[in-house]
Parts: sequence; structure tokens; C-alpha cells
Amino acid sequence: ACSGGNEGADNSKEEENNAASDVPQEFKMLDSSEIPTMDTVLAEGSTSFTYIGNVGEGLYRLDKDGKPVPAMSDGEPKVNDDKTVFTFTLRDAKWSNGDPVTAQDFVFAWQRAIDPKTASPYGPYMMGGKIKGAAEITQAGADKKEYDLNTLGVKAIDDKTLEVTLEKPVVYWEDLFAFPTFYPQNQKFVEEKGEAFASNAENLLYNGPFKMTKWEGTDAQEWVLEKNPDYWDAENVKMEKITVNVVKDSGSAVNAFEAGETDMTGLLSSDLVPQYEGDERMMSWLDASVFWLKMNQKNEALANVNIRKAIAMAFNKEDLATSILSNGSVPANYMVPKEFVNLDGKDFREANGDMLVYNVEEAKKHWEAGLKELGKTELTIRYLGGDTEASKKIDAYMKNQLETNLEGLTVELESVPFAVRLERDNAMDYDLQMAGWGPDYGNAISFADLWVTNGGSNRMGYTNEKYDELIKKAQGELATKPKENFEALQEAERILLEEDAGIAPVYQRASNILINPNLKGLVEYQYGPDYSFKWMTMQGE
Amino acid sequence: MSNILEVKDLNISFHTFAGEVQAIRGVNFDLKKGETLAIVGESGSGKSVTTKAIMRLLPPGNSEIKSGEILFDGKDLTKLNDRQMQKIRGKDISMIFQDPMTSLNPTMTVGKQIMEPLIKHQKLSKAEAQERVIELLKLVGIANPEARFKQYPHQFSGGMRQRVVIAIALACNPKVLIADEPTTALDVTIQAQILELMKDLQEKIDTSIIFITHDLGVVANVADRVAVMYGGKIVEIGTVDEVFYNPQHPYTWGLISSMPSLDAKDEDLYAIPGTPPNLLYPPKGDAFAPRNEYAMKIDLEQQPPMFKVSDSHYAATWLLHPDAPKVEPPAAVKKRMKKLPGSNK
Amino acid sequence: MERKIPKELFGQAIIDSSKSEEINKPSLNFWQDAWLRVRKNKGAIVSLIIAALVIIMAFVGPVISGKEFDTQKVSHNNLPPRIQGLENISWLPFDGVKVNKAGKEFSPYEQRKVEEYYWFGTDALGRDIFTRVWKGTQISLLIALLAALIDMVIGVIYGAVSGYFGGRIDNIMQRITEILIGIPYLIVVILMILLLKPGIASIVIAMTITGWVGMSRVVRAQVLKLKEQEYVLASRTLGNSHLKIIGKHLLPNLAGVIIINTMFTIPSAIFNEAFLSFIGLGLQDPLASLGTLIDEGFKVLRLHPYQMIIPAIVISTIMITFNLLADGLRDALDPKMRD
Amino acid sequence: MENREKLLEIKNLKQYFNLGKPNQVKAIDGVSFDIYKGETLGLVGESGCGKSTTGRTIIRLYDATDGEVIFKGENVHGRKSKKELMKFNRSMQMIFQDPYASLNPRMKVADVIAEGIDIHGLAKSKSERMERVHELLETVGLTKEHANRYPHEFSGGQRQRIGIARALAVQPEFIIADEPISALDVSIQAQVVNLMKKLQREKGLTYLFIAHDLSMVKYISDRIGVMYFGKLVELAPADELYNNPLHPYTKSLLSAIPLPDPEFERTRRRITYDPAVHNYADNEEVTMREVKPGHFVYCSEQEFQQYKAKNKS
Amino acid sequence: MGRYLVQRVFYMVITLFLITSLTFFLMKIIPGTPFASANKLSPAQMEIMKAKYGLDEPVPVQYAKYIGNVVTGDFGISFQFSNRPVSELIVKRMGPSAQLGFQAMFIGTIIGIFLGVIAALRQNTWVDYGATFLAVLGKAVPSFVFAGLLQYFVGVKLGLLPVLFWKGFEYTILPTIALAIFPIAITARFMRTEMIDVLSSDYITLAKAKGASYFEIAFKHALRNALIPVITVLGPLFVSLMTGSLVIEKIFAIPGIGEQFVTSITLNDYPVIMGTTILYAALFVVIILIVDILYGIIDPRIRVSGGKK
Ligand SMILES: Nc1ncnc2c1ncn2[C@@H]1O[C@H](COP(=O)(O)OP(=O)(O)OP(=O)(O)O)[C@@H](O)[C@H]1O
Ligand SMILES: Nc1ncnc2c1ncn2[C@@H]1O[C@H](COP(=O)(O)OP(=O)(O)OP(=O)(O)O)[C@@H](O)[C@H]1O
Ligand SMILES: [Mg+2]
Ligand SMILES: [Mg+2]
Repeated sequence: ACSGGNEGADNSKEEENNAASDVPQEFKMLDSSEIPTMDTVLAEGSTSFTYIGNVGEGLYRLDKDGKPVPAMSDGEPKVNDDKTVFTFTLRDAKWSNGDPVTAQDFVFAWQRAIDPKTASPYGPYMMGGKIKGAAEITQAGADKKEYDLNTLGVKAIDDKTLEVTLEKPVVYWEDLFAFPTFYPQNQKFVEEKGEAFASNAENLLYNGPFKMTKWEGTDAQEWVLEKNPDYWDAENVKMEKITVNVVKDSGSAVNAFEAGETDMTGLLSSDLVPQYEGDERMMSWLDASVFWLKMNQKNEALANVNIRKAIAMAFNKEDLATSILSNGSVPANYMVPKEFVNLDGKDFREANGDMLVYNVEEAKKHWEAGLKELGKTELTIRYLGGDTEASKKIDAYMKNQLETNLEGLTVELESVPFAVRLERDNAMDYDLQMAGWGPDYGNAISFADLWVTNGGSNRMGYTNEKYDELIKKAQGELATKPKENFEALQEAERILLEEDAGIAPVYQRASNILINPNLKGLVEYQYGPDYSFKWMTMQGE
Repeated sequence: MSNILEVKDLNISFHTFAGEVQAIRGVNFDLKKGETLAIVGESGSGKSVTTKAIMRLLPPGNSEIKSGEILFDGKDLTKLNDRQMQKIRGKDISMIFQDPMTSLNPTMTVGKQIMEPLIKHQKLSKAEAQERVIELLKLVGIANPEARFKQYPHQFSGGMRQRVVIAIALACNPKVLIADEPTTALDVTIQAQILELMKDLQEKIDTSIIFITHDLGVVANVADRVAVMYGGKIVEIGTVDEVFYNPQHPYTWGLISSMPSLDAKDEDLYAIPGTPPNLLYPPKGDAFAPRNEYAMKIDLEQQPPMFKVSDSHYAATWLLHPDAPKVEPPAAVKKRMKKLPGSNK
Repeated sequence: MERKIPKELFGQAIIDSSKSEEINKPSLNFWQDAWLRVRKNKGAIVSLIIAALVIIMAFVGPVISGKEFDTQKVSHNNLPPRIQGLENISWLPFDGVKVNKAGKEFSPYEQRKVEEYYWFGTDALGRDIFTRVWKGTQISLLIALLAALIDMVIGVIYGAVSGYFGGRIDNIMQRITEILIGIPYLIVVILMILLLKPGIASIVIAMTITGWVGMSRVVRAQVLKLKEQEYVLASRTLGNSHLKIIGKHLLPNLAGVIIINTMFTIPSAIFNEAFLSFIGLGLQDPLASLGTLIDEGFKVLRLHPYQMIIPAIVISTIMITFNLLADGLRDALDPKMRD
Repeated sequence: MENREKLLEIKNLKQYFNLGKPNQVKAIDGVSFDIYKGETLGLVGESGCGKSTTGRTIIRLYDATDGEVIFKGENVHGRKSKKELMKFNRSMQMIFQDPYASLNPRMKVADVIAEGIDIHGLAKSKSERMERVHELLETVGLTKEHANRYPHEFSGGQRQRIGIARALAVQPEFIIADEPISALDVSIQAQVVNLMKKLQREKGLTYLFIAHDLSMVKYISDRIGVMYFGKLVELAPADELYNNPLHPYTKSLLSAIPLPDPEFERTRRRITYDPAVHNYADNEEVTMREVKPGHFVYCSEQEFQQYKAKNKS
Repeated sequence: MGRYLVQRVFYMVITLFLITSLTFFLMKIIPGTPFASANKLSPAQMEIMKAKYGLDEPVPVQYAKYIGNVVTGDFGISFQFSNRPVSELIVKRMGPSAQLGFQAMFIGTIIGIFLGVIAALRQNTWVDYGATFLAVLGKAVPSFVFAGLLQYFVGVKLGLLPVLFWKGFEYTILPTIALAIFPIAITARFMRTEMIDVLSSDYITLAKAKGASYFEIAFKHALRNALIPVITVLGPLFVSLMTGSLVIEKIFAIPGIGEQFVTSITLNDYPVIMGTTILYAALFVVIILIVDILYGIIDPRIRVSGGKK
């Protein structure tokens, strides 16, 4: 799904095999945070996923185009008619200590991930409602009751055969099995290391394209990935060594890049992007992350659909994206991002097109209607600020736009740190909230799912039976029918936006990094790991 | 006897935000070898400023020597540069201050503080200097000097500190020692000890002393000659007997008669009325005139010159002018005048 | 020449004894006296003038620009400074010209056909920086002043009580301050900002929650000295109450140190607010303080240097002038430093 | 003499500072004496011997560690009602040593003087208050015009007189003067001393006069007490003390005073005091003993006999 | 001295205990969740997470457990870095911060003292104004601006020194300079005031009367006495430098405790916040004690009694 980016990035893919033999195949890069954990089971953030994804491998792996393809699984699995039972045969692969990767390793890792004792954040999130028995185990754990990990729908038939039972059909099952939470772990090794497991590079095993040769632990500022010679696809891995350093300040990262101290920066803050506009060293791409205003319908005014529509259409997204963010982000008139999912080459967006487009006239009409219905002439609405680094500017802009275009509206800005925002969101203690979502798998459902009644991420009091019905269908009976599934989700999006204006989409984010033009083959992903280094090469001058 | 120090027509002003303070307005005196000259006078009369001028220690920012010479060994000290002056300070002329509690550096051992001028001026080696310091400490009567050498000022009592200060001042056998109220902060018993000590030492190293004090008792004790200052000028100067037993200036009279005598009891003390002159606006005539019950019209018009009383005794009061009416000094003074010992002295 | 003096001059002079106690100096109270001293200090006077100018501009600036500090005009964003009359003097940075990456000069004003003059340029949202800088100055000063005031009230009362009553009370109160400053400043500030609604008030409260400790120490030390002064003892022997003694005798004599300390608090409060902006806990947009302006400007320093440099100059000016002024006042008010 | 009215009785007064701490100071260690109405009792002794502490303890600036201060038959220390306290504060006042530190630099002279008037509500109106202030200023030899000035504009002697006016404002019977002249110029000391004497004559005041300048103490005092290290070592009428000092410390003190008489100074012999001469045994009772009527010395029984014998001869 | 020390240490422990307790309860009223994935967690899952970190128990129980653990040297496990003991984390992070703080303090005080002394010796001249201006500028320019400019011009443009990271001595130079600005400013200001004060004292006049030169007066006689009050300011300043500067560490990518601390606060990583606070407070009380002892070394007057004035 990598696309959008600039030419530099695209070209690199074609030239990947031309690696000049005399150029050392190694590079240095920066990342903006430490690796919070390398334990696949505990990982919850993209930094962890990125490095886990490069040193490990699951049944599936995202390929150069971001598509899941069989990896540890030797070819496609056998699937039952209900599309709920998958039987994988594993390829001959080895852990970096020489042990073979077995079906038991998957069972162990998955059970560990769901085990309430582990208290993994992502395990239950990824498995609950998908893998059979997962939700029940979590519930039992929360209630402090007995539970049996063997009730989880994963079984090792033999060393090489793994049987996975799903709760119900899942359209995006390949993505799921490519996700780091579903990677295998060597039971013997993990149990032997005990507490020390994954505490540093020595206490880890690798079955991916790279192995970590230096990583002193979760707060290490520097780590090194080296080619894993035991990797089954090692012949396609060219890069010998990658040195990563942590730099949290984006400006400093740029300085380091300018000074030639690194070949690749972490994501640039949007303020820095304009100065590299047109520079061949900058690589940009559109993320699958969409930002919108959540409108809390517990608020009496925001429960009014006219008010919501008025708000959703009352700000100029074009200006916001081009003049204020000016980092390649595009205005969003949708919930499901563009260039994210497609069916037979047709982008999800093509059918639904733009909704809730900026339109002051319309907005004003809705506003007046809404106010009349409420019997008010003025409204004061709290606005919980965003958590992106450009959020201050965006929030100021949004406030100004809404207040200018909607007469009688006062927006009270409240910007709070991330941890507080999460809590306020959970407690539904806000009126408007600038929020965004990045998917965990490549299906529109990862967005649509958010807004079902009482859904875990809804948290804005949105409820629409039709919508719920559509989503339920998409996840149930239509799960095995891609086309119908697609259409149902498109219809759901239309309901959410056009009918209900449940959220007010703002923009779809772009990402930018600085990269040495000689460094080719970087693949960035829209979910799971940020990047794959598997196909990278360093070209000569 | 030869003069070691001569101050000629010294005029000093301070520039303050309120204007020019004419602190010293034409001071003349000389200091002979081996003698002790006491300077007495009211607070603010310019005693300290005079001596600081000799040491060239006036605050550099706002003070100005308007005119005059300070001749030491023939050299005019007002003309020397800082370097040359540093060589004289502590070596040829040294000084003792009023408050022994604050005039020693609290963070330096006593021994080191005494050693400093020795090493600096006499170029002694450390060991030699140390030896000499111990000698000096013994000389000023500090017991157990070896142990005391390494101690800090706070471990000394007030009297001992003043002894240390004296030791510092005498370290290089200075030709002139200026003592600015060296005993004012001390108890009478300790004061008596210090005075005895100073007299002893003066005999031993034959230095000349300028001794500043308010206390006429102390003057009577130490001085060979006395200068009385008032309003930035010396108003009377003479030998100690002349000034105590035959004072001429009404201010001196006032000063002497305001001291209770041990037998006087029920009569009121003589009190000089009023307040000292403000040297920001120095009076036209005699500065003392407004407080002088014997004031004549001329006192308000013109400053009196120094009238000669004897070869060694001068006073600046128009009362000594031949045309002036004869006045009766206060009773307390008259009583003293009778005591004047043989004027053949 | 003595001869020439006419005889009648030797007559008794009439001295008005009632005048003997007269004071011929003009009566100066403490403040007049202090002012005379401050006036001597050139640095302080120049600082005073500049500080006054900055303060005046903080209130006048947003008015004379003819623009609002929060009006956004996105089409006019990131324009460099341009001032009528100065625009043709190329060595001044007010010609509305920018240098692009290739090193060529170009005028965004002409490119975008902007008629208006933005004296200090515009920011990313197209807001007038001139107006924002002075508005920001106003808010920074307000925050600083409030912080200093609260500081002053709590610090002075705490210090005075602790020092005056001494003994066990003092001991306990001093232990409490020890604990207070033992807790990292950041925690307290962040906690306060999180607990209270974001805004000027909570920033001020957060900054003063431990900020007063310094003031209380200075005041305490001073009170310890003052309470042994004989005029305080005299008041006690006259039967005055503790409260009256603190209010009538101690506080007026503490005025000097309090003012000096406050003068030092003001710049550091401005500075602390800037730090809060840096960690993202500062003011809510569109309100701006010098701190938030610098923080925003710093991010685009290389592309639009004027966005940071201008507020940085203002903040530095305030800090320097206030510090020099405080120095001058200390020299003038501190009895120790008197000649 | 016996039938003179006792204004103040001090019985075995003790004042220890930093009690129980390593830096404990016994500033007063068991001092007893009486002060009769209308007299001046001088108190002398070297610096730090506890003179000021005695004065301050008497006037309740310090709480006594032990002992009693009885003023007009009432114990000064101990719990008191507000009213009793006010009454006490009016009857006993203090004059301080440092003319610079004893006046609040931020208050006008009028307010300094009127402080007591305000506290005790001695003036019914503003004009009466000012009248009193002017009256007091005149009493101490200053003029009305001075009322609106600030203390720093006055000379030391003038300030000291302002301090006296402040004390007089509440019409006290007893005044403790803690070295009221030692910070003043010789020529100005007389102004203050004369004023104090005048006030005593006119108002029948009683003074406790603390000083270290013995000649002035002798001049103003009826009786003199000599203190040494927190203890009163000798107490006698002024002339008696000068002419017939008994305690070796008193002798040494007297011999150290320089007199403004060069002739006398040339012949003066100083006597030194060594506390070891007493050589008190452990069980010896050392107290104040009356050697002669009105002449008390701190001594042991043995010394007492010696002193008595000496006196007779 | 021994008794005094024991008493001081006792007070220190009490202070530490109170600070720890206070912070603990403050922590509990800080809003926000410590779980980064909070909006993805189901209520059941949230329960499990809370149980893992002991956050499901009543606050007094949590408090008692925490204090109990701290006494045995167990500061808990970080939330943001899974399974990482806080003590390990702090120890590792403390190193660079301490080194940087120490270096900055060292050059900061030396330059600051020097500037202060010159300013005082030449009071109210252009030298004084210049030094004051420099010192105030050091306080006026926000450190992130100064650090950023330093990094860009010295590191990137001139290429004289490494731009960032913490890999050897030359890497410490730029951040040290950036960090030293503040102590320079503070020391210089205090030094000037104290020096002026000391220079007008009697013993300086006496030293002049002994014939000492300007140099001797300033450095042999005045400096040490002026330092005594300055040390009280330097103590706490040292603590704040040692415990790291968020700004400098972030800009120069230094793995220090200051940056870590701020991140922990924004992420509500309670154990790390608590651990760092305790460390900070402990350092603080220890430094205060050291300052008091230093006081005695520099100022012989309080050496014997061992107490503060
Ligand atoms: N640094 C100064 N600035 C301004 N005026 C000064 C300064 N030093 C002294 N004076 C003035 O000079 C005059 C003489 O002062 P000086 O110190 O010599 O008096 P003194 O006779 O020593 O008095 P005392 O007995 O109090 O020591 C006083 O009026 C004083 O105000
Ligand atoms: N508040 C206090 N706390 C501790 N010690 C004190 C206090 N006040 C006085 N002292 C000590 O008590 C002793 C007696 O002091 P006091 O002031 O009474 O002496 P004094 O005779 O008045 O001396 P001086 O002549 O110097 O005024 C001294 O050793 C002094 O240090
Ligand atoms: Mg003098
Ligand atoms: Mg006393």
C-alpha cells in the first residue's frame, strides 16, 4: 500500500537489485524514541512493531507493496468452508540460536499474549472477538476467575502444522497473521530467560531478516541490526548493518542529517518540511491516518445533527492542509483514508467520494437551523486539543475558523498532555476533540469499527442502528464476500458522515523524512511496523 | 625633633548625590619622630578622612583631594601612583582600625595575615616570616603564639584581635602608625592593656603615632600632643598639657567641661548645644559659631586663623584676637587651668 | 591684615538658640532618598526608560497596528517584516524580502499581491506578529506580575511569621519549605496545570506554588535581623501586639528587599512561562506570550527567522532591563550598600 | 534608707539562653537587688556580662529562666491579662543604646513618639495627640517642627532624645536606660544626661542606668552595681563604691578608667583581676553580703570577714 | 561533629520520607492514564492492566506497599518501558546527566565567579555593565534557543564539534556550554553582589593598608569570603543541573534523566516519576548537607560549632 510518496521512493524500488558491490551495505538512521519493548507479546507502539517486524516474522509478512504474503507459513493455509479454521504448514525456518521455528512456538506466544497474567495491551485487543476464546479468557482474567489458555483457538497439530480457529470469519485475516502480536516465540528460550527475556539483544531470538546485535535494553539510545544469515529469505536481504540512534527533537535530527551524521532521520515535524520542499533528500508519503473532530453527543448541542453538520463544514481544510500543515497532508472529506484499501484496483474512495466538504453557506444554514431547534442563539463548546506536534497551530486555526464562520459560537480551547487526553476521551469529558486514527490492519473495517454503538473507541455517544447493522454484517456474513463487504462499509461511511455528521473529518496526514538519496528500497507501511528494511540497499555515488 | 609627616593645607571633598561634602577644609599639622599625636573631635569632624587621605585609602569613586600636600619623608603622598603607594602602606605607614571584630579576615589564619606584609615588603622567606610572626605575637603579648599562629580570628577575643591587628601594623617597623579609634570598641580594662601595649611598643621601635579618639581620658593617657578637630578643620593643637590645662578654643572648653569630674555631682554637666555643622553647606564663618555661647559677630563672617598661644600651642578662635573681649571660660575649665603644671615644660 | 577687622565685629553675636536644633536639609523621606540614589545609576535609569517603553508598547502596540492579534488570514501567512518608509533601505530587515534556498531574494508580498504592511511580518496562520508580540508582552508581563504578586504576598507573610515568631514555629515552617523545594518544581507545576483548567490563572498559580520560597527566605532572614532592632523592642515594651509590630515596623522596613526580590521574580517568571511553553504546557492559542511566540518561532527559525528573533529580542530586553533596574534598586535601597 | 519605698525587687534572677543546647549561655546567673523609688541605680560591667539582659528581662522582653521581678509588689513575669499587661507597659519603659537602630527609619518622628499614645489610647483626638507629641518634643529640647521629619535626618543626640520622648509618652514611673549615651559623642552625652536628670527631678522617675562609662555612671547614679559574668559582684552607693571598692574586680575596673587629666594619667597604676584569687572551695557559700550598711559584696564567709576587718581599720 | 551528622541524617530521612509520601499522593491526583493504548483497551483488559501494576488497590494500600518496597530498594517497574526496573533505568540515565551537570557547573561557576569578581572590582563602569549584560543575557535567552543556535552554527555550519549524541568527551562540549550559561549567569550575579559587599568591609581596608595589591585583595582576601553566601545558591543549582536539563538533553539527544523525567510525567509513568523524585530529593538533601559542610570548610567561624548561622 505504499504509494503517494515522491519519485525518489518509487524509483528506489526498481533499482533495488543494482546494489553496487563495492559500497558497504550499511547505514545509520535516527528514530524519535527508544524501543519500549522487543517482546512481541507486550509490544503496543509503532517503534516496537518496526524493530520486531524487522528481526522477527509471523505467519505472514507485509511485502514491498504493503500486502501480506505468506512468510513462516509455507504457502497459503487450508481454510474451512466457514473461513474460521485455518491450518498452516510452517516452512523450515530457524531461530537465531539454531532451534527450528515450530507450531508450538506460535501456540506459546499467542497464549502468552492473551494470558491475563502477561497483561499485554495488544494481545487481547488484536485477538478479542477474532481468535476463538480470546475474549472469554480476558473477561475471566478481569473477573479474577479461573481460565484455561488452551481454550484459545490455536493448536499445534504437530511441529509444522498450526491450526487457528477464529471466532467468526475475518476479512483481513492475512493482515492479522502478519501483525507482530502474532509472531512466534521460542518457548524454551523464553522460559529459560524468565524475567530477563527481551531485556536486551542477548536475551532475544530472531527469525526475521535481521537480528539485533546491540541493544542494551528498553531505554537504549543506540541499537544495531545486522543481517540474519539464518533467515530463510536471507539471499534477498542486502543490507548488512543498520545503526539506529534516538533523537527526540526533530530539529536536532535534521541538524544531524545536515552534518552527515546520519543517513536517515525520523519523521520530520511539519514545521521543518517546507524548507526541504523539492529537495531530493526528502521522502514523503501519505499515511493511512485520518484526523477528525469527534463531537461528543452527550453534549446537548452536539446531539443535534444540524449543529454537527454546521461544524463539520465550517472550516477550510484546504488552507489547513496546504498553508498550515504544508507537509503534504491532504484535506479529508472522508473517514476511510485514500490510497488505503481498494477492491480490484478501485480505491475505496472512488465510490463514496467527498462528503462534508468545506462549505460556509451550507454550514451557516445548518447552524441556524440547529440553533433554532435548540432554541439558542449562542453556544460555547469546549475543544480538547490534538496531540500531534503541530496541534497548537491546528487548534488555533480550527477555533478561529469555527468562530468566524459560525456566528454565536465560542470555542474554548483546552490542550492537555497525551495521557490526560486519553483519560478525558475515555471518560467522555469533552465536547469537541481533535483526534485521529491509524489502522492496525488493511481493511476499512479498522476505521468503520470505531463508531459502532458503545464500541470501544466510539466514546462520543454516537449511535445509529443502521450503521451498527452494516458493520455487523460486514464483520459477519459479508466477511467472506469482499465486494459486498466493501459496499457495506462504504454505505456505513456515508451514513456516518453524510447523514449523521458523526465526526467532522479534517485531514489525512502525510509523513516526511530526510534520507540519503543513495539509500534505496525503504518500504514504509500504513499499519503494523513503520518500515521494513528487508529490501534496502546502499548505492554508490 | 624632625618632622616625619607634614600635612599642608589639605582640602578633601566627597561628591555625593546631594552635592559636594567638604569634609576637610584646610588641615595643617605635622608629626614628629617618635611622638604620639592625638586627634580628638566630634563624630564627622574629619578625623578618619584625614588619616585615610594619608594612607590614600579614600573611596576612589567619590572622593577628591582638592588641594594640599602630605609630605612623608619629603615625598608628597598625594602625587604617588597606586604601585608606589602600595609599597609605602604597611611598610612605612601602617594603620589600626576601630573595630577589631571586623578588621581581620575571618577566613584566613591569623599567622598568615601577619605574615603577608613581611613577605611582601621585607621579602622574607616563608620560614623567616613565620619566625618573625611568632616573635611579633609574643611582643604584643599573646601567649602560646605557635598554636595561635594557625588559628582563625574568631578563636580570639576582642582584645586579642586588636593585638593581632597591632602586630600586623607593626610587622615592618613602620615609621608612622595611624590608629583610628583603636580602643573604642573595647572594654575599659582591655583598653587599658592595649594602650599600655602601644606605649611599650612605641618605645621599642620608635615609631610615630597618630591616635584618633573621642575619649579625652585616652588622650590624656597616650598623647604627647593633641589636635582638636571641628567641622573639617583643626581648631586647636598643642601639647597634651597645654590643651588639657590651658585650652583656648571654646569647642575644646565645651569638650572638657562636658566630662563629669569624679567629685562633681549635683550641678548639671556643661552641654554644647545644637548639632554639628553639615559640611554639605559649610558655614561662612567659624563652623562652631552657631553652638558657641561666646560667639562674636566676626565668627559669623570670617573663619578665624590659627592664633599662636605658645610655640607649640595654636588655636583657631577669634577670642585670641587682641581686639576680642576677654571672656571667662566655663568653671570646669578654669578649675583645670589652675592645675597647669609649671609652664616651663 | 588682622588689624583691618573693625572692632564692632568683636561684639557679642546673637545666636538664636532655638535654631541650634534646626535641620537645614530639605526633608526627604525614604523613597525620595532612594530615588535620588537610583538616579545616579546610569544603567538603572536607561533600563527604567527602556522598560517603560516596552510596557507602554505592550499596551499601545496592539492598538496602533490596526490589526487584531488573533485575526487569521491564511493567505497572508509567513510574510517577512515590511515597514512603510523603511522598506527601501535594503540593509534593514524591514524590506519585505526573503531569500530563497538558491540564495535569491524575492518578495512574497509582490508574489501574493499583498497590499498591507506587516511591520514584524506574519506567522503561519497569517496573524500579524507586531500585534502578537506586544500582546504577548502584555500577557507575559501580566503573568509575571501576578506571579510576583502572589509570590510576594505568600512569601512575605510566610517569611515574616516564620522569622518573627522563631523557635519551634520557625523550625517547623522551615522544614515545610525544605520539603516543598525538595519536590521537583516540574512535578508541582505540571500537576497544577493539569488539575486546574489551562489558562493564565493556572499558569500563575502553578508558578507560584513553590516560587514564594525564595522570597520567604529573604524576608525571614531580614526579619530575624530586624526583630532584634531596638525600635522593635521599643514597640514591644510599649505593649504593641505582634501583628501591629509586623505590620508597622517590620514590613515597611522590608519594602526594599521585597521590591528588589520582586524585580528579580518578574523576569524569572517570564522565563519560566517560556519554559512551560516549551514543554507544551503554556498558554492556549490564540493567546500568546513571549514564551509561546519564541517557542513557535524557534521551530521555523531557519525558514522564517524573524518569527523567533523579534520576540526573543523583546524578552531579552525585558529581562536585562528588569535585572539592571533591580540591581540599581538594590544598590539604592539596601541599607548595607549606603554610603 | 531602710524605709525608702522599694519600687522594684529582683530576687535570684536567672536568664539562660539556648537552654539545654550545647551553646547554652548563662547570661544572668542569680542576681538579686532592689531599686528604690526615685533613685538611679547604675549597672556597670564588661561587655557581655549580662547588663542588657538584666534590663530586658526586667521589662519582660525575655522570659526569665528563674527568679522573680517584683514591681510595686506585683510579679512582672508569669501570666497576665491584657489589661494588666497594658498597665505594666505603661509604668515601665526603656531607652536604648543605639540611636540609629532604636528609631524606625520609616516612621515620622511624630508617629514614633505617638506610638505609645496610640497603643494606650492616651489621646482622645488627633489634635490632642499632636499636642502631646509637641509637648514631649519640647520636654526633650526639640521643637514642633521636628515632628514631621524622619529619624535619619537627626543627629545621634537628637535621636536619643526622641527615644526618651517616646518612652515618656506613656508617663512611666520607671525607666531602664541601656547604655543611652555610649554611642554618642562626648559633647552630646551631656545633653542626654542632663535631660535625664532634669526629668528625674521633675517627674520623680526611677532609673536603672546601664553603662560601661564609669565616670558618667558615677555622676548620674545614687547607687552602683558591678556585674561580672552574669553575677552582681558589688553593690554600693556611688561614692562609697569609688572610694572604697572591695571586690577585686571592682578595683580592677576602677583602676582601668582613663581620666581626662594628663597628670593623673601619668601616675595611674592599673590593677588586674584574676578570678582565681578567690580560690573558693566547693562547699563554700558565695553570696551577696552586706559589708557596710548599703554596701554589698559577692563573697564567701571568709572574704566577708576580711572585708569587714579592712573596713574597720 | 559526629552527633551533628547523625542528627542531620535523621532529619534528611524524615524529609525524604515526607517528600516521597507527598509526591505519591500528588501522583494519585494527577489526571490521565498511564496506559498508552488506553483507547484501544476494553474495560476488562483495563482491569487486567491495572491489576498488573497494582493500580486496582485502594490508594492507602498502594502507598503502604510502595513505601515498603522503597525501603527494600525496590522502586517498581516502568510503565513506558515494559518490565524495566526503575532503579536500573535511573542509574543508567543519571550518568550522562550527572557528567553534564558537573561539567557545566564546573565551567559555569569558574566563569561566573570570574565575571562577578571583575564586575564588582569595576563597579558601575562599562566592564561592570558588560559583565552584567552577559550574565543577564545568559538568563534571558531561553536555553532551547541557545542550544539550538549552538548546535546549528558550531555543529552543522562550522562542523567543529559533533552535532549530537553522547559518545565521548567531544560530544559533551556543546551541551556543556549550552547548559553552563545558566550557572554562569547566576553565579556572576550573586558573586558581584557579594563581592561588592565584602570589598567594603573593614578587613579589606586593612588589607589595603597592609599594602596588598588589587589582585591580592580580590583573590586572596575577598573571594573566599564572598563565596560563602554564593555557595548556598550553588548547592540547589547543582542539584538541578545534576538532575538533568530537559531542553539540553532533548536537543543534543543525550540519554539523561531530565528528558526521561519529563517524558515520564507526560506519560504518567508513576514509578519512574516517583523514583526520580526520590532521587532528586535525596540528592537535594545530601547536597544541602554537603553545602553546610563546605560552609564550614570555607568559613572557619562555623567549623567548630558545626551549625548554620
Ligand atoms: N565616603 C564618603 N562619602 C561621602 N562623605 C563622606 C565619606 N566618608 C566621610 N564622609 C564625610 O566626611 C566627613 C568626615 O568624616 P570622618 O569619617 O572623617 O569623621 P570622623 O571624624 O572620623 O568621625 P567618627 O568619629 O564618627 O569616626 C563626614 O561629614 C562624613 O559624612
Ligand atoms: N538572645 C540571645 N541569645 C543568646 N545569647 C544571648 C542573647 N542575648 C544575649 N546573649 C548572651 O548573653 C550574654 C550577656 O549579654 P548582654 O547583652 O546582656 O551583655 P551586656 O552586658 O549588655 O554587654 P554589652 O556591654 O556588650 O552590651 C552574652 O554572652 C551574650 O552573648
Ligand atoms: Mg572616624
Ligand atoms: Mg548591652
